Formats: sequence, structure tokens, C-alpha cells
Amino acid sequence: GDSTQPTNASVEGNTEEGETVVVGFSGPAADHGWLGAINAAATAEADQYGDIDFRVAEGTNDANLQISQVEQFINDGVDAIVLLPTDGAALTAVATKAMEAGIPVVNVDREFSSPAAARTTILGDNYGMGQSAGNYICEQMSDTPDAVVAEVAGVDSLPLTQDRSQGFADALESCGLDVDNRVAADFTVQGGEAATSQLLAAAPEIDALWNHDDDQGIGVLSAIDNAGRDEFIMVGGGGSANAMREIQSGESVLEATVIYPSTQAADGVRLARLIAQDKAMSDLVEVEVPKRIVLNAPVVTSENVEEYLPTAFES
Amino acid sequence: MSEQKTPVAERHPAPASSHIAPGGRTPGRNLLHGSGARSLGLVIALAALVAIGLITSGERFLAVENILTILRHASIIGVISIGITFVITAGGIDLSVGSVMGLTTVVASLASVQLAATQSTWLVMVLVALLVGGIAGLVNGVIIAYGNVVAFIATLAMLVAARGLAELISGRRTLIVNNGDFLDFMRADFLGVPVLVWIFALVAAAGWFLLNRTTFGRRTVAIGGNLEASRLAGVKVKRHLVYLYVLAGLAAGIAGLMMMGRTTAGTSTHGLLYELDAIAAVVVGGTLLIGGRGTIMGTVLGVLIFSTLTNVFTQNNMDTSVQALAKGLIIVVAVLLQQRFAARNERRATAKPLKV
Amino acid sequence: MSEQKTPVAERHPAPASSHIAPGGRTPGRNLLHGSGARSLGLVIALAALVAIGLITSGERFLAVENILTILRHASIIGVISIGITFVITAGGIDLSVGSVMGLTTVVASLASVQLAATQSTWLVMVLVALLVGGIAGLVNGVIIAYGNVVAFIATLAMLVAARGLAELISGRRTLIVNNGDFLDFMRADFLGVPVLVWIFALVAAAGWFLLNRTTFGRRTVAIGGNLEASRLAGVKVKRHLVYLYVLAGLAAGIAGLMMMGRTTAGTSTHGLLYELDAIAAVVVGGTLLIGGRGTIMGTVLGVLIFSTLTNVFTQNNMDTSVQALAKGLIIVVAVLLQQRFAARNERRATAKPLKV
Amino acid sequence: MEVRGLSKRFAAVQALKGVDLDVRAGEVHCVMGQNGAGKSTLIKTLSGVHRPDEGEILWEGRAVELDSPAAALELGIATMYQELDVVGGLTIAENIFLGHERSTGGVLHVKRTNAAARSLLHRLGHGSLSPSREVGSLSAANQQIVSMARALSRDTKLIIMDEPSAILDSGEVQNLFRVIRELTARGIAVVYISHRLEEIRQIGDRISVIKDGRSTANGLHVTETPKAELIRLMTGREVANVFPARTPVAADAPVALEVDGLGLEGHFEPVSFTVRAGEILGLAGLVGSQRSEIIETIYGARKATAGRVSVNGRRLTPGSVSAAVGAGIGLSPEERKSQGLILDESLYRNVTLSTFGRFARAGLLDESAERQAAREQIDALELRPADPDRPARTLSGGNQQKILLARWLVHGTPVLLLDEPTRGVDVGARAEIYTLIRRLAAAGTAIIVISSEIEEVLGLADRVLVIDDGRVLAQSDANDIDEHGVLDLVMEGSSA
Ligand SMILES: Nc1ncnc2c1ncn2[C@@H]1O[C@H](COP(=O)(O)OP(=O)(O)OP(=O)(O)O)[C@@H](O)[C@H]1O
Ligand SMILES: Nc1ncnc2c1ncn2[C@@H]1O[C@H](COP(=O)(O)OP(=O)(O)OP(=O)(O)O)[C@@H](O)[C@H]1O
Ligand SMILES: [Mg+2]
Ligand SMILES: [Mg+2]
Repeated sequence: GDSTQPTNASVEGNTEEGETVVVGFSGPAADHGWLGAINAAATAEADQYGDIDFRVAEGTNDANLQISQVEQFINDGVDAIVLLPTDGAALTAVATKAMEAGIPVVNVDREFSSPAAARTTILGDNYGMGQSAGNYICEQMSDTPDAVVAEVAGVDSLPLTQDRSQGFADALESCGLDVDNRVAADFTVQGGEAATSQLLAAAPEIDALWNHDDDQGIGVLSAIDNAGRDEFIMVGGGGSANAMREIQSGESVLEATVIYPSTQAADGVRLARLIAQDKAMSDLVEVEVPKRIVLNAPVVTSENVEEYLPTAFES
Repeated sequence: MSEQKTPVAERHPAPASSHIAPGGRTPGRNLLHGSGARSLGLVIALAALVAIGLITSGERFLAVENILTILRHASIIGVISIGITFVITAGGIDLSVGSVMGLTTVVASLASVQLAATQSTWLVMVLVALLVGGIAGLVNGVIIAYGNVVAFIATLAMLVAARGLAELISGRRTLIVNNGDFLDFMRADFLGVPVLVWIFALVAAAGWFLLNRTTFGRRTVAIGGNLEASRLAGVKVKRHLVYLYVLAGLAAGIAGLMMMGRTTAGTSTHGLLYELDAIAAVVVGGTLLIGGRGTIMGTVLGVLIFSTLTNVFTQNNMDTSVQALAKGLIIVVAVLLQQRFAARNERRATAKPLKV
Repeated sequence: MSEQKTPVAERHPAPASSHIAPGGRTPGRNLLHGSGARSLGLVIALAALVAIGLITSGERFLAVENILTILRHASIIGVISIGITFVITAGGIDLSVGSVMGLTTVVASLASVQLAATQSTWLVMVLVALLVGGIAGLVNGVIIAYGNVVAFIATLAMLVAARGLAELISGRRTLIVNNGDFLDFMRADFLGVPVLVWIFALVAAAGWFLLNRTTFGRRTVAIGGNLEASRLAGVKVKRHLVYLYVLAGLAAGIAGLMMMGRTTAGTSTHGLLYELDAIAAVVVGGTLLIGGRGTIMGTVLGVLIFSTLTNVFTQNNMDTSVQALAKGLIIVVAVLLQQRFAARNERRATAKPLKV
Repeated sequence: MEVRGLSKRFAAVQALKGVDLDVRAGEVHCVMGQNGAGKSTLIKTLSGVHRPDEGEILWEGRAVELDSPAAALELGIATMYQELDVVGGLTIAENIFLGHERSTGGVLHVKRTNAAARSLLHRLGHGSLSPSREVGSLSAANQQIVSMARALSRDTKLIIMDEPSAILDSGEVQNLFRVIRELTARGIAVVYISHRLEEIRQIGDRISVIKDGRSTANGLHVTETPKAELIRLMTGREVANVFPARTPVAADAPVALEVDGLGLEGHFEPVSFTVRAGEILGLAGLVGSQRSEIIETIYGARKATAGRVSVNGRRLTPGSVSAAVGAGIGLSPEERKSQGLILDESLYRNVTLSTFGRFARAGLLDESAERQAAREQIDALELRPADPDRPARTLSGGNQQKILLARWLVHGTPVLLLDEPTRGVDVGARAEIYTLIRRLAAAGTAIIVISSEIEEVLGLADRVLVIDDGRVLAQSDANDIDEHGVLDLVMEGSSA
């Protein structure tokens, strides 16, 4: 912008093709449905724009490798980097280095430990997700004061799992409930199935169950079906199309799911483009892309499922 | 031609040769002797776990439902483990089984395959899964036996490649299995026992028979015990090695079918890290990692121990980190127990004190 | 650059003994012969990768910055690989290194340790990391050498247990490293080369020296070549085995410090699956999985090949799944190349046609 | 079978240079030659293990190509290899029928297999061995029997035996000969390799001699060829006076090794004896009499359950080999390949395996000093080839044995334990080893020798302990006892 009075020109200009920008993307290994959807959505989003030269690095769960990928992006002098770190804190240093090299970094989903490491941070709300699930269960269990609540968590060693569980526990506490049985799976179908069948054997009577991830949910539902159990309600997490169709059918124990947007990286790509092209967000008056965006974690039930299904991810 | 003779290590147990091979040094092969005693150690470990389960969870632990849960959980990894028991007995290793299993589930639940299955019979899916597993095993076997690539590396490469292929084919989506007949069969009970458990039992029985009662099995042991001697005795060693890896691939295919039945889905993430679990079960069971001794019975017990362990943990709502810590300890204790019993038996049988 | 004499399988290639040992068959006597030739195969594989990189990415690939990126990436796994080269040369295996590395990062970045470091010197963190790695190695070594538990199982148990312990200690949170001095040191450049790469180079040089020029190295090779003969010649085999696992643990500790420097964080997920990468690098490098021959030079080349491979992939914006597929193929090709060169060298030196 | 102009080259070694051989049905054809002459290579060529570079093999008048062991077996050529070729993890019966199992459609007939194995073992005079016993639990001698039974189990016209008697004691050897005679009576040809001339005279019909990969004699009649002539054909020189003269032990020689009430439960009862500096003590007995266990226990390779061992008055830590080595005991173990050598390491590193620490300062090896020390012993013992960088694997048996002696010569131990120091060693090298052992004793080394050839023990030792089943039956001056005396003692001992 050469103007001395910056104006948000987004409304007319954002979709228009600008100068080509190189955007590097690095994320964890697409070893489960949600992350697969993240990658797919990001790539699809980049493809929509003729002015994005999109570079995707090998998905990895190794912080060391991811760092070297970001270094490579810095070496290549890309215009922006969209980074979904395997571990927020572990990638902070290299992201800072990129920022210092003048390359804006869009931090997706797992937050860096320093605000200086990202130009923009776009996050799902893991704590909020747990809270939404907890609140929904509180509502449903309002006449069962000592309801048995179970939880199937994702990869337990990830901070995000800890946040989700914390939010869940806090919400339940507010209505006098607690988690009676908890198992952790690994975000995979097989893991969900294995963990849940053990859980069901350990807890003969359940009133409500929250599963952190809808892709592992395929396994969870399968285990429930195997055990011939249907005495409880189940809430999912993530918001996959499979889960929503299940909710829509009305025949499943799965009554609701809490959305954890799989479009975060796609949003990140879009924001990276705007930042690199010095544009702003169209519906804001603000002339620059905001520093931090936290996405909402709404609950999808049979009542509003039609609304969410079209944007849900196919895992 | 290597003039090296193998049995040596056994007759002169080196103090710590066991940093390569399980310290076990019982020759005992038939059920009543060495391997029987070995199994006794395992049975005791399993019984101890059951006792802990009983004490901590009461009758719920012994409920039929819970026992079936343990068995169902054990069945898939069990079938894979039986497949690699053969490979390991022959002195090889197969790291690719989990990944190959994932690939079979993806291919067998492709829309086109499911369509074909719907138009004819669900056995099409079975065929496809076995074919995929078999071909992967064939590639492993040929690279190892004829390409002279060390098995660890060849199958590690297959682990990586099969996972990549499965992701490509599935587009990293989870494919849902819709074929009703297939699911009905796989998810059914027979005489009150789930079909999955029956399959495991059948595979185990067939594996036992194959290993102990056929020329194929005896040659497998012979190759693991002394490859050169087997060759000199006229065994076609290379061809046999190929068969063994194909066998492991087929077992992965069967496991893939079971997995599809159990999860109603095919995905490239099926079977992640199964190779380590399976190898651990086989070795804890008493099959020698350097080859020359294999026990199907031990493998089954090894798988059951791990499965029961997980169950006990869950019954007690144990923290996953503590579970991991405990699991590490228990693996070591189980192996030590198994050795202790094997050793005691050997001492009794030969009155020859064991050197340590 | 190892002077290790080679081998068994080599002179007398059993038809498929290589399903246990890399099919290698050079007796390779010194730098100029066998192991040199082996390394030559690796150098060629590496050169081919570089050529591909150059062709596809042009000069960008050879830019100093990019080369440093490759080296920095290689350095951490490289230090771990050098540690286990010793264990593997002696005929053992260590699956726990990645997990132990994770544990060292967690303990060394605990608030209390960092506090102590701030109050005195950052070397406190170094000490703690080495101590944790060393103790884990000690436990491995004692269980293996004195408990006679097979190394695969003992270290698999440690893999699981160390991960669990790391999670417990960290409360599954990522611990941030704040100690400025530590970070300054680890993230600095020296003569234009990052300290991490210097550490790798130093560890590699020390490892080479230790393996090829000291009694410690000689014992290691001897034990891997024939454990029983070494024992009967008066080598304290058990004690030496313990040292070897401690060494691998210390290497994991050093790698942990490097990882903390690189990521400014300590977490239980550091080092996930590093064991497989490290073993693959060591074996591709030409160290025999059955023991008796080890080469540090080969390990370094193996690590560089994998690191360059990843770099080329990223440079070319390759699909992750295709990457996995290609990686599997390349591993096999690299091993075949290495063998081909070793074999050709032998043939040239001895005019003896190779039996296959 | 007839063989014409067979040649075979291994790497740098031309193992066979045009060897001829003709074997007739029903005869025992002995093949003789020094260590490394190429005998084993010849028979491996005949059994399809190696392919010859040149020359042809005629079988029943027709030229044949043997490209695998299976092909040779199919023609009816069965082989007992020099190295034990059995599989420890299988039962006796399974080993015997490995590769040609009694089966229908791949399913084994366990009972039939066992029955067939039993009758074979019976034929071999070992009916007491249970066919379902695991081979790994058998002694080396019994494993040799299994190997033999395997050769007999095939429908063969020619059986090749590569040093079958090396690990057998005299009783077993006679048993073996009985079986061989039975075979030849049925028209089966036997090719027999051995270093023991007396055996050849007993069992052989004709003899072929190989020297340095060349035939030096072909089809000589045993009865018409004097022993000296054979030795000359093999070695190209005269080897006289097999056992060198003893030098009497000085009456005041100090006790170097003192064994006091040493016992190992389950193996041998407590034994006590002393060996003085310069004295050679022989342990005589049959295979399986636990002689090896006794010296392994002295050495600390097995942990004694009772008693103590002292060297030059200093007591040793039980169960510690390194303590024994440190105190000055050396052991040349029974199985040189599995217990003694690192086959793929170079000659010099094998020689210095117990002493390389000496050539190091602060752990840092001085390889040139190490090589030099090894080289001196290589020269002194006339190890061939004298290339210190050759892998031990490529040396012949006799030279491999010398490596083990060289190892302790570098060390300079005052006490040496030798378990079967001449197993598989040819006459020429044997004489050299005897001389060497004597020379060491004369220089003040206390030595214990075990050999399954009683004659050898008596010829070498100053004093003899006769051992049976883990008990010392008698102690005697070597001059006061002969082979029959020993055997009588052993027979009495086991019947008592
Ligand atoms: N596989 C091989 N590779 C290289 N050299 C070999 C090989 N096999 C044998 N040789 C060499 O060939 C020569 C003949 O060996 P061979 O084993 O045939 O001797 P031998 O007459 O059987 O001796 P011994 O009486 O010690 O058994 C020796 O010099 C030996 O080192
Ligand atoms: N329980 C056993 N299990 C396996 N092998 C055994 C056992 N007992 C003895 N052997 C083996 O049997 C062989 C002969 O036994 P032993 O060593 O006790 O007798 P020896 O008198 O030393 O015979 P030799 O003269 O052959 O050395 C040895 O090779 C020994 O390793
Ligand atoms: Mg020979
Ligand atoms: Mg003995």
C-alpha cells in the first residue's frame, strides 16, 4: 500500500488474483482422519487460488524433522508459512526464526509458546470443545444426578488431549458429575475400537460417553455395536461427515458431536495469502489480519445437523 | 559356503549370548518337556494377571463378556503373531505385517471391490485381502531370499512403502465397509463365541499343526537352527524362505479381514505398530529371535498375556502413563519367569546346573 | 572407515543367510578394500540423491543454507545412531534409544532442574540429561547381561516404560526450556557451522576412534564376532555389554540435549520412532545386524542418505504418501547398491566369481 | 564314480589343482592329505556344495553336473561333512530325515519316522538313543552318529565321510568300522577321510593322497603301501618319532597349579591334584567322561560348586575367566571354531585376543606393536599362510589350532589347559604341535592335556589321571600305564 491512509480494500479485492505468493505448509503426519482432512482442505483451498504456489512438506510427528522443513522454507524464501506443529512449544524457535527472516508464520491448531513466533494464530478451542461436550451431557443428564460418564480420549501424550479432558471435567463438575471411566486411544479406528471394547467390559452400565475424535469414533461405535450396548448416549468430537450422518439417522447412540474445525489449515492458507499480499479480512474494518482467531466449538445434534453436514470433513 | 556350525551356542551356552537370543537354552521342543515348562512360566504369568484382575475388579473380571472382550482383542494381533512365528522360527523377521494388514483392509474395502462383492459374494473381499497380503509377502520373500537383502531392512522398507501405498489408494480416507453379508459373518457369534475368536483358534490350531506335524514346519525349524546344514540336507532354502514371508503376508491378510469386520472400516492406519506388539508376543512366548525354535502355544499365551494386561489396566481405570510403565516392567518379569521355569525344568531333566 | 574385518557371510555366502545378516560379503580388509568399497556404494547412493536434488531443485539445493539444514536434521538422529552402532556391532540391539531421549529432554527441562541451572550453570542440564540416559542404559545393560533377557525384549520394555515415565514426569505437558545460556550455546554457530552439527561431528569422530583404535572397540567387535570365544579369552563380556548399553544411553542423552536446543522444549513425544530410523541408518551403513562388524563411517553416510532423501522430497513438494512409497524403494536400492559394490570389490581383489 | 582333473579356486586360494579320483563299488577309498590339502573341498565338490571350475565328474560312466546338494543326493551320493551338520532344535529322527521326510502330502508320519530312525540307530549300535530326543542335547560324538544315520537313511550308492572319527573315541571308531564293513558288503562305496593312519590301515582298501590341491597318489592298495611312504606322499618329507622325548620334571619344581576339592554338581565329583611347573598332566577317558568340564571349571568358565583353584599359591576367584587369565591360566578350548576363534577376524587379532590390552596405553591400541608380537609367534609356530591379515576362517584346521597356542604364547601363561589340541590335525602338524607342547613344558609351563586318543595322552603326558563319568579312577605315571590299562580301568569303573 502506498496510501498514507490505509483502508481495508478486502471486500472487492480479496478473491481477485494478486501477485503469486509461495506458501509453505507443514503439519503432523496425516495418520488419522482429522489430520488427513486438515491436509486435504488446505491443499484444496490453495488450489482454488491461481496466485498461490503451495508447497507441502512431508507430514511428520517428529519435531526435529518438522523444524528442518521450516528451515527449508526459510532457505527457499517462501512468502508465508502455514504451520500446524507436532508440538507448539517445540516449533516455536524455528517459527521465530522465520518471522525474524521476514516470513510471516500462520500458526494453526497447536499454539506456539511465544506470541512473537506467529503473525497470526488460528486455533480450534480444545478446552472449549471439552466444555461443550460436558455441558451437553450435563443437560441430557439433568434428571440422573449420579449418571455414569465415560470418556474415550485421543492420544494421551498430546497437550490438546489434556485440554479437552480438562474442559470436559470442568463442565461436568459444574453439574455435579464426574468421569467414571476413562480410556485413551490414538485417534485411529483400531485404537478407538480396542480401547472402547475394554472400556465397555469394565463399565457394565453407562449413561453418557464422550469420544474425542470422530474418526476413532468409527471404531468406538463398532465396539459398542459389538457389545450390543445402547443404554447410553454418546457425544462425538471433531465433526466428521460419517459422524453427522450417524446423528442424522437417529438410530445411533451417537446423538451429538462437538465440532473441531478441520478447515483451520485451509483458513490458515487463506490468511497467509492475505498477509503475504498485504490484504486484510473482508468482514472486518481492521486493515490487517488479526493476531489471533479462536474458532468456536459448537455442538451438532439431530436438530442442526443439516446445517453442518455440507462443511463436515470426510474422514 | 559357510562352514559354521550352529548348534554350538546351545551346547555351550555363552554367559550372555542371550543379549542376542532369549536367554532360554532349553532344547525342549515337545509339549511335555522344555517348551512345556516354558509355557508353564507363561501360564503362571497369565494366572497372576488373572488373579490381579480378580482381586481388583472382582467377578466382573471373570464375566463371560469380559473374557470374550479379552479374546476378541487378542484375536487380530494373534493371527498376525502366528504368521510371524514362522518367519522368526526360521531366523528371519517381518516388520511389515502391521502395515501390510492396513493395506489389505484398504484394498478390500475399496468401493469397486465392495461392489463386486455385493454383486457376487462377500468371499470376493476375502480373496482380495488374501491376495494383497500374499503379494506383499512374496515381494518381501523374493527381496530377502534372492536379493540377499537383510530381512530387517527389506521388511522395514515394506512397512514404509505399504503404508504409503495404502494412503495413496484410500486418499487417506477411512473407507466404510457396507457389505452386509461380510459384516454379518465377521460379527456373528458361533456357539456363543465370536467368529473372530474362532478364526484365531483355527489359525492357531492350523499353525501348530503346520509347525509341528508337517515337513514344511520341520524345515522351517531346521533353517532357523542351521541354515547351511538344511541346505546340505537338500532343503531348498531360498524357496522355503519365500514361502515363509508369503505365509506371514497371508496371516496379515486374514487379520485385515478380521479388522474390517471388527471396525467396519478399512484405513491405512489399521495395524500401526502392530509389528512390535506381535514380535513382543512371539518372543515373550518363547520363540527364539535367532531362529531354530518356535512355539505356537507360546505365541498364543504371549498374545493373551498382553491382551489381559490391557484389560486389567482398563478395568482399574489406570492412567495410560502408569500403564506404559507397568507394561515395561511386566514384559521383563514375564520373560524372566519363563526363563526361570525353562531353566528349572532343564536342570531337573539333565541334572546339569545352568551356567549363568 | 572402519577397519573391521568382515566376515562371515561374506567369504562363505550362505545362500540366504542374509535373511539374517546383510548379504554383504566383503572381507574388506582395510579402508581401501571391503569397507571402503561398501562406503563407496553408499557414497554413490548419496551422490545419486544429490544429483536428483540438483536436477530437480537446481542450485537452491546446493546452497550452504540447505546443506546446513540437511546436516542439522541429521545431527540428532546421527548421534543416536552412533551410539547404537556399538551395541549392534556387539551383536545386540537397542530399541529404547528414542524413548530414552524423550525422557532425558523431559527430566532435563523440569522446572527444578532449570532452576538449578539458572542458579549455577547450564551444565547442570547437560549433566542431568547424561545421567538419565546413562541410568536408562545401565538398566538395559544389567537386565540384558545379568538377567539374560534378550536385548530386543529388554529394550522394547524400556521403550514402553521410559515413554510412560516421561509422560508421568511431564504431566504430558510440553516443558519449555528457558535457560538462555543453554539455548545460546546449543543454537549458536561456530565457524559458520551450527553447534549441533559440530556435536555430531565430534561424536562421530570420537566414535570412530573408540571403535577402531581402542581396546574398548576391539572388545566390542570381538564380542560381536564370537561372544563365547571372547569370554574364554578373558574378555569380561557381561561387564562390557553393560558399558555398551550405557554408551547408547549416553548418546541418547546427548541427542536429547541437542533436541532441547533445537526445539527449546522437552516432551515425552520427542524421539518417537527414532529407534527404527537409527537402526535403519546403521544397517544401511553396513554394520552387521548379527554383530562382528561395525562402521561409524557407514552409519554417518546412512544417516546422511536418509536426511538428504527427506530434503529432496520436500524440495520437490512431493506427496507424503508417494514419499513413503519412494522411501521404501530407495532403502532397498541403497542396500543392493552397497552390496553390489562390496561384491565387485571382492571380485576384483580376488578374481573369484560370486556365488549367489 | 570317477573324477578327472578337478580344479577349484577360492578367492586367493587355489584349493584344487587337477585332482583325479576313482571310486569302485563296494570299496573303502581313503583320501589323505595334510591340513588344507583340499580334501574337504574335493568332497564338497562331489556332493554338490561347490561347483568345480574345471574338470569333470563321471557317475556310473556318465558325466554329471552337480549343482546343489539335492542333486547329489538324488544320484545316491550322501555325505557326512567335516563340520557337524545337524540341527540342534530338531529331534534325532527329524534330523535324520530332514529333506526327505516320511510324509504324505506334507504331513509327517511321526511314528513311522521314529520307528525308521530307531532301526537305523540300532544298526549303528546306538539303539538306546531315543529318536525323539533333541539333537541339541546330545554330545558331539552322538551328533556324529545322527549325521551318520542321516547318510544311511538315504538310498545311496556312495557315502562320503569327512573325518568322521575326529571326535569319536576308540570304541566308537570300531563301531563305525563295523557299520562301514556292513555297507561295503552290500556294494556301497565309501570315501573315507581321516588323519589317523592306523584307522586307514584297518578299514581302507585303497588310498588316494592329495598334497597342496594335487593328486600325489591315486588308488594305492593299503596293504602294499608302507606308512612312511604315505607320510612322504602327504608331506613331502619324513616325519619320524611322533612323540618327542620327555624332559624329566625337576624334583624341586614348584607347584604351578593346585586344584583342591574342585567339584561341579551334576558333572564331576570333587577332584584334587597339582601340576608342577614344567609338568604335563594328561586326562584320559572316554568321550563324555567330563574331562572338558573339569578343566573348564578350573579355568572359571563354569562356576565350581565346591573347592578351590590356586595358581602359584594365589587363590582364584571361582567362576571368573578373566581372573584365571589374569593369574596366568590359558585354555585352548575343545571346539576351536565356536569357542576359540573369531572366524572372520584376522589371524593377528585372533592371536592377540587375550593380550591386546597389553599393547594399549590408556585404552589406546598400538597396533604395530600388537602385530609385531603376533607376527613373532606366527613365525615361531610356522603358521601357514603367514599373512597376519588373513581371516582365521580361511586357515586349515591345524593352523587354526596353532593360532590358539600362539594366543597363549603371546600371553606367556605359566599354566596351559589344552582340550583336544590335535583334533582334526594332520600327522605333520601333529608332530609339530607335540614338539611345541614339550618345548613349552621344558621351559617351565605347567600343562594339562585332554585327548580322546589315549595313545596321545600317554605319549605326551608325564602323569595321567584316568577319568570316567566325572570321577578320577586312577592317577599314574605315564610310563606305568598303557592303553589297555586305561581302558580296563574305565570298564571296571563303569561296571562298578
Ligand atoms: N570357502 C572357502 N573360501 C576360501 N578358501 C577356502 C574355502 N574353503 C577352503 N578354503 C581353502 O582351501 C584350502 C583347502 O581346504 P580344505 O578344507 O579342502 O582342506 P582339508 O584338506 O579338508 O584340510 P583339513 O584336514 O584341515 O580338513 C585351504 O587352504 C583352505 O584355506
Ligand atoms: N547336558 C549336555 N547338553 C549338551 N551337551 C552336552 C551336555 N553334556 C555334555 N555335553 C557335550 O558333550 C560333549 C562331551 O562331553 P564332555 O565334555 O563332558 O566329555 P569329555 O570327556 O570332555 O569329552 P571329550 O573328550 O570329547 O572332550 C561335549 O562337547 C559337551 O559339550
Ligand atoms: Mg577338511
Ligand atoms: Mg569335552
